[in-house]
Amino acid sequence: MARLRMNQAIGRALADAMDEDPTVVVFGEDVAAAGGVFKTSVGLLEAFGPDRVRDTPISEMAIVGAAVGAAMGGLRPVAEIMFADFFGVALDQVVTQGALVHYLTRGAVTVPMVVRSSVGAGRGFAATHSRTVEEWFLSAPGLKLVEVSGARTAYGLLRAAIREDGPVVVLEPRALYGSREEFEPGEDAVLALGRAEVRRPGDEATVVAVGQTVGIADRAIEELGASVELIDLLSLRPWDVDTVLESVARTGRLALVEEHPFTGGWGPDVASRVGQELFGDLAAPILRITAPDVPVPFARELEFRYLPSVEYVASQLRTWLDTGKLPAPWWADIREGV
Amino acid sequence: MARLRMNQAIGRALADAMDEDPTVVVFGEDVAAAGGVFKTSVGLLEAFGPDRVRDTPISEMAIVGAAVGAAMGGLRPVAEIMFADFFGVALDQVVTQGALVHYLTRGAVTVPMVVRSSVGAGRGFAATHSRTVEEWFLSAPGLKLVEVSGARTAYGLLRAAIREDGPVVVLEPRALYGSREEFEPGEDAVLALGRAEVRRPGDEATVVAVGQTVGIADRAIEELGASVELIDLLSLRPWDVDTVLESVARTGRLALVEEHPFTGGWGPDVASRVGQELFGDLAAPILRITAPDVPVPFARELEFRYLPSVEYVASQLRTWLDTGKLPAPWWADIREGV
Amino acid sequence: MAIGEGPGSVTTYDAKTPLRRREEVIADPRARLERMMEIRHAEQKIRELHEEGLAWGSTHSCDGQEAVAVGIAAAVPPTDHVVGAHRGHGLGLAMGLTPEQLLGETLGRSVGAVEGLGGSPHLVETSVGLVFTVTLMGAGIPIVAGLALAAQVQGSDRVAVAVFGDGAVNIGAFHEGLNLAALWRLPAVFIIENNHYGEFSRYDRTTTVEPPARRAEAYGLPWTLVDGQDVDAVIEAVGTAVATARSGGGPTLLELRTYRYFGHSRSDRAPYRPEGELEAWRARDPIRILGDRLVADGVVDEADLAAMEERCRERVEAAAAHALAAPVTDVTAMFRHVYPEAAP
Amino acid sequence: MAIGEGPGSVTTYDAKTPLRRREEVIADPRARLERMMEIRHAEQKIRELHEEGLAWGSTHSCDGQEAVAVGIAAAVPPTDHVVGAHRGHGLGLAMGLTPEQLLGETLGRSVGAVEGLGGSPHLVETSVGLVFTVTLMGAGIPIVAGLALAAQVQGSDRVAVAVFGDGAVNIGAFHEGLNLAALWRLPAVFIIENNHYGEFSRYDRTTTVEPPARRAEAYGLPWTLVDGQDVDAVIEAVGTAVATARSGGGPTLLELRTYRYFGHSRSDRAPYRPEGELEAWRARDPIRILGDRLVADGVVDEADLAAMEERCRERVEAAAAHALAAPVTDVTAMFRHVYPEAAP
Ligand SMILES: Cc1ncc(C[n+]2csc(CCOP(=O)(O)OP(=O)(O)O)c2C)c(N)n1
Ligand SMILES: Cc1ncc(C[n+]2csc(CCOP(=O)(O)OP(=O)(O)O)c2C)c(N)n1
Ligand SMILES: [Mg+2]
Ligand SMILES: [Mg+2]
Repeated sequence: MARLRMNQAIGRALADAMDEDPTVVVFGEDVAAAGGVFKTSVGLLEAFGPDRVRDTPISEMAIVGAAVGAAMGGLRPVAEIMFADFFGVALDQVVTQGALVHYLTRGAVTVPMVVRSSVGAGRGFAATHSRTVEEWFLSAPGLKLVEVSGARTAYGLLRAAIREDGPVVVLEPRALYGSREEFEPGEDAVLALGRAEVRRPGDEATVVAVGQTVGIADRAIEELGASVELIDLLSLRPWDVDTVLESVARTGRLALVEEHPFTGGWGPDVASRVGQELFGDLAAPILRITAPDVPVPFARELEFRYLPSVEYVASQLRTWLDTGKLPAPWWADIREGV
Repeated sequence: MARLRMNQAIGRALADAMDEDPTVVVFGEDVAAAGGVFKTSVGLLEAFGPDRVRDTPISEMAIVGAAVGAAMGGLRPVAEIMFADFFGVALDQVVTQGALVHYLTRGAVTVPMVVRSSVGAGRGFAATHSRTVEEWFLSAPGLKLVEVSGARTAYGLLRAAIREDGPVVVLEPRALYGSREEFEPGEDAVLALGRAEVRRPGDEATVVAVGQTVGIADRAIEELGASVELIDLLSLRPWDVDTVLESVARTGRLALVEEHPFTGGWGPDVASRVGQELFGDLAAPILRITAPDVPVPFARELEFRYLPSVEYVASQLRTWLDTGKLPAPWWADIREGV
Repeated sequence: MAIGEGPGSVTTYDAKTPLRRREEVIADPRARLERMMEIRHAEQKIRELHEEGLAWGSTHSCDGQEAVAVGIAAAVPPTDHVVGAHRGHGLGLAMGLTPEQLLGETLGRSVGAVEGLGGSPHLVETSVGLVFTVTLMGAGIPIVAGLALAAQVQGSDRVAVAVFGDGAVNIGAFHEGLNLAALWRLPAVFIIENNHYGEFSRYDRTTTVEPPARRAEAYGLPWTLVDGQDVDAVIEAVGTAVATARSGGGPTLLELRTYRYFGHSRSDRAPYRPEGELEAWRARDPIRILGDRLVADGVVDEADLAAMEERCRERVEAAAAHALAAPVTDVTAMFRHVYPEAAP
Repeated sequence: MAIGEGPGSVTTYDAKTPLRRREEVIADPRARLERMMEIRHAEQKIRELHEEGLAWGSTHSCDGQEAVAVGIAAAVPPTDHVVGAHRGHGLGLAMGLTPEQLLGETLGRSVGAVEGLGGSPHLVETSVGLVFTVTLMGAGIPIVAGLALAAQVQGSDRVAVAVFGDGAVNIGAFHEGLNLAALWRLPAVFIIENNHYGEFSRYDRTTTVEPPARRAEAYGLPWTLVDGQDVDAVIEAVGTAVATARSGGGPTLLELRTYRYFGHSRSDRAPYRPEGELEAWRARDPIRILGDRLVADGVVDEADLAAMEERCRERVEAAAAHALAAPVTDVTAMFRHVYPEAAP
């Protein structure tokens, strides 16, 4: 068993994959000599040499484009985009190029690339460096999308993503890089893409969470003391419809805990699908606990108010469980968006 | 009254806005000398001169970035991105720069820019030039997003967008550029952002559609002969929650007709919100009639199969109205995504 | 190797045909001349199919640019990787695609290069190294850097080649891709096919340096301006750049000057061209230049030329008939190859 | 005019202070020296606030680069428009922001330049022309082209200035923005603040031309390499470029060579720097260079220098005390200015 920080687990996954498969290469801004700005690739340059571990210029389009091409050419590149907000300059290479190559070559060319990126608020990086922009990828045919929730899932999903023959975007909540988890790295720790995990069983309600909200939801449920099932969605495209439906069919209630603002993100797809499939079988409306529809603010107090906190999630869940009605969000009385 | 094609209505809106306000400028690839590849700016160069109507290099980032800066500097630029798929190289300038300037300057700077772009399938432009990528913008605080559905709404929303003091993205279904509509351009034709329009009244169900699916849904309802209310959403961010809720509360049923693949797009937000607000009041599950989760295919027969057709929408609505259950989509028996 | 391992397209012609056709072009100047004629005929046929309402959608003809296509195909071995752009009918045929593959794609038929799923701007044939075609301006440039990176890491002597238009030199991907390729000294060749126009804008109305290839200096790269109407000049320049890349000398930026005789796409009558410009370029027609040269050198005579033309006409007509008789692509095809098949 | 019309930040210091501070820097070399000292003190204070756990989040110090900031502020009139980048404490103070505005922003207080909503990388003060600060590499370059376009269309003689790091020269927006600005001959100045490093990479390990400013030639633009440690050299070069832009001569690309004494951000101890490099640059400290010059010229004496240092120390301490005493930004602030207020 190893007790690793999430950034160490990512480095370990990269090293194990590179050990296993000589076609795995890693590149991105300051990932080589410095081991990554979040220390997710420490030691790789020394272990695998400058051919397979490379620092790039600040050129996100070139980074992703080179990953697409390298994958077409027979490597399994793992490229890093430091902050997911930066996909705003490189989205084309992910969704319009990389994700479509296999389709537009009728299967003659595969693109086994992984693009890792950090997401989310909680570290004081402010409005342009704190979003979780999953909706930019959610609808992209040909692409898979996962978001990890700690050291173990970061290891397991990254290794699975590297083995995948198509392009995968791996989102890593940057607030969790320093958090530790005990697990045994190696073959048995490799997870399957497309599968959710039940993190705690329960029968009064089902909570689905993603990324850093998994831990928040877990603590909130703990605090609540109710029998609530917690599902870590892990894969956002495709998401594990079966696991979620099975759980909600049993509990009769669904709440989502999302870091994303109320509009958009992964939540509406899950809520709308479950609402369709379990129409008439739900005991309460689907509760979405989200951030407000505003840019991520810098000031610490504001940023942690913006993010759903343990207390807020617990209080939302409590009202909803007690009344069967949707509680108002904390910002309901503040005139929004002005 | 004028009977204009949608592209002419757009040109007319631009001309009227430029007449009214000398700070309105227009630029983009081949919008000046050639009048736009979709002929949406014919005659503007001649009427308003090369200072206010400019051709740009093929540089989408510079086009949107220059619009952001020009708006900050006191103009009201209307920039064109020829195909919305190209936002994949320029999204940063829209959502991470332009949309956040007002917030990050605490109101000291405004960005009254409009970015127009064509969207959608049905013209044989294939996988990389046919998406409606509304989800790239839906969750962007600071941004407004509209999608027009014909000559009249194209005129009315574009004029409103140009008057708006914040950034607005205007999506234009390119399949409709040649379609005609009779209306009176001018002050009374200016529409309000954020408002949906009821296109036909009804009491058995509410259908919400956007862009080219409005006309498709309209003909499908006609064919069906049922009393179905049709709402043209028009604004996607913010969308008109009140109008939709009022209608669905009355009819008890909601169906969405979306050009977008099932995963993502504007539909899940609407479905999930209505499901929350009208929990327990719906007579049937919310029906989403969408395209399948695949890239837009080129072959004509396939592209028109991909798009929800009048017949398909009518048949889906009929089954749903008759049975109160969700009909399977046409591709249900085809192994998807392989 | 990821390329060529997939199941490939279902076609009725022989899977080895493209490679054979490519080898002809590499080996024989007469085959090059004939291929240029074939391209011209195919473009003419595509226009007819559109006029008759049989074809539809996006298409971009390259009449006048045949020497660029054939010169590249002759100078680059089929084991190298090429990524083309939207105006790719000529490059496709030159690299070895059959007229059936091109016309089938144009018509959305199952015999198309990519089963009619991509349309004629998306030609691909991995057996001859045409591994992708990119329709967003310049997006292929970083991808080619990546293909070259793969070769470099693998220790392969494969070279990767990007072909793109003059309009692509002002897009961010051009800048980022060239800088990265230069920095890592990747085995790549970048080819600007300067046909003088973007959609409706002359390149010098959008580009601030003359010639555009001079931008290579911003990345410390060598560049050459080449007569794109002379297939032998193209072969020479491309061959040199490919050899440099293969021997570890890093990338080159080439600019091949050429001209498109027709509009950007079907609806464009090209009113923006200055008077006389088209005629001046037609006077330097690439097919005529090579034809005259081969006649002068005694390699062919006028009767040979006429026979070549006739063969091309017949080949293209037969391909059109074949493609039109082929089944429309099945609806289920749009669900295939979205994701690679999971290993069994 | 969109800029300056908004309601503006709520601050307790006088709204005219930034402009007055800017005018001092423009008018008086002693004020420039003192401002450089103030910047150095402010950076030191910010480090302390972080060490004490009072400040948090993203911040980038510019110790060593003060002459760039102050030189630009002195050469550009406050009516021109400047867009800065993430390492902007120095540029902000130089342009006229008060230490309270900077420290308040760093601390997330209501007295911050943007009410603590943006953090110290997002300084803005429209009254002195610092109209935006961009934290994505190079994204400000096309925006500055747009600001210059506005001036050109309005027939105003305003100039727009972009300040960005050496790391931004490899991003697509640099390429597209410079080409557009050159093409339209926009009244803009583009300034590379070359402090020799991106985050942890020396610029010559990522950039394929030396000096990076030579890339101007790819757009037919003039360029100059400037000693960024000498405030007078900066003023001279920036002043010339601004005058050229103002008189219709189009954009210039300037590269100001400088050096950051500390790491990229707080956690970075800069182990990647070759031995002796920091010391060599410290020997050319910009504050010392100007101080020595003013002493040599008899403009100030050693006592004046000591008094200046003391005033700066006091001013920064007072600002910190004031900012710490100011209220934490109210939660409702995050809901304001997301959209402009609708006209009443
Ligand atoms: C990023 C992007 N912007 C715009 C377009 C639309 N577009 C398609 S072809 C074309 C002109 C291309 O000109 P050039 O690169 O010279 O190629 P040519 O058509 O002359 O072969 C444009 C602007 C595009 N496909 N991608
Ligand atoms: C598009 C983009 N890519 C990456 C980053 C992350 N990043 C922030 S600062 C920085 C280094 C910038 O170096 P330089 O431009 O030289 O400015 P300096 O920090 O030296 O002032 C990087 C890579 C970013 N903010 N934006
Ligand atoms: Mg061209
Ligand atoms: Mg730097």
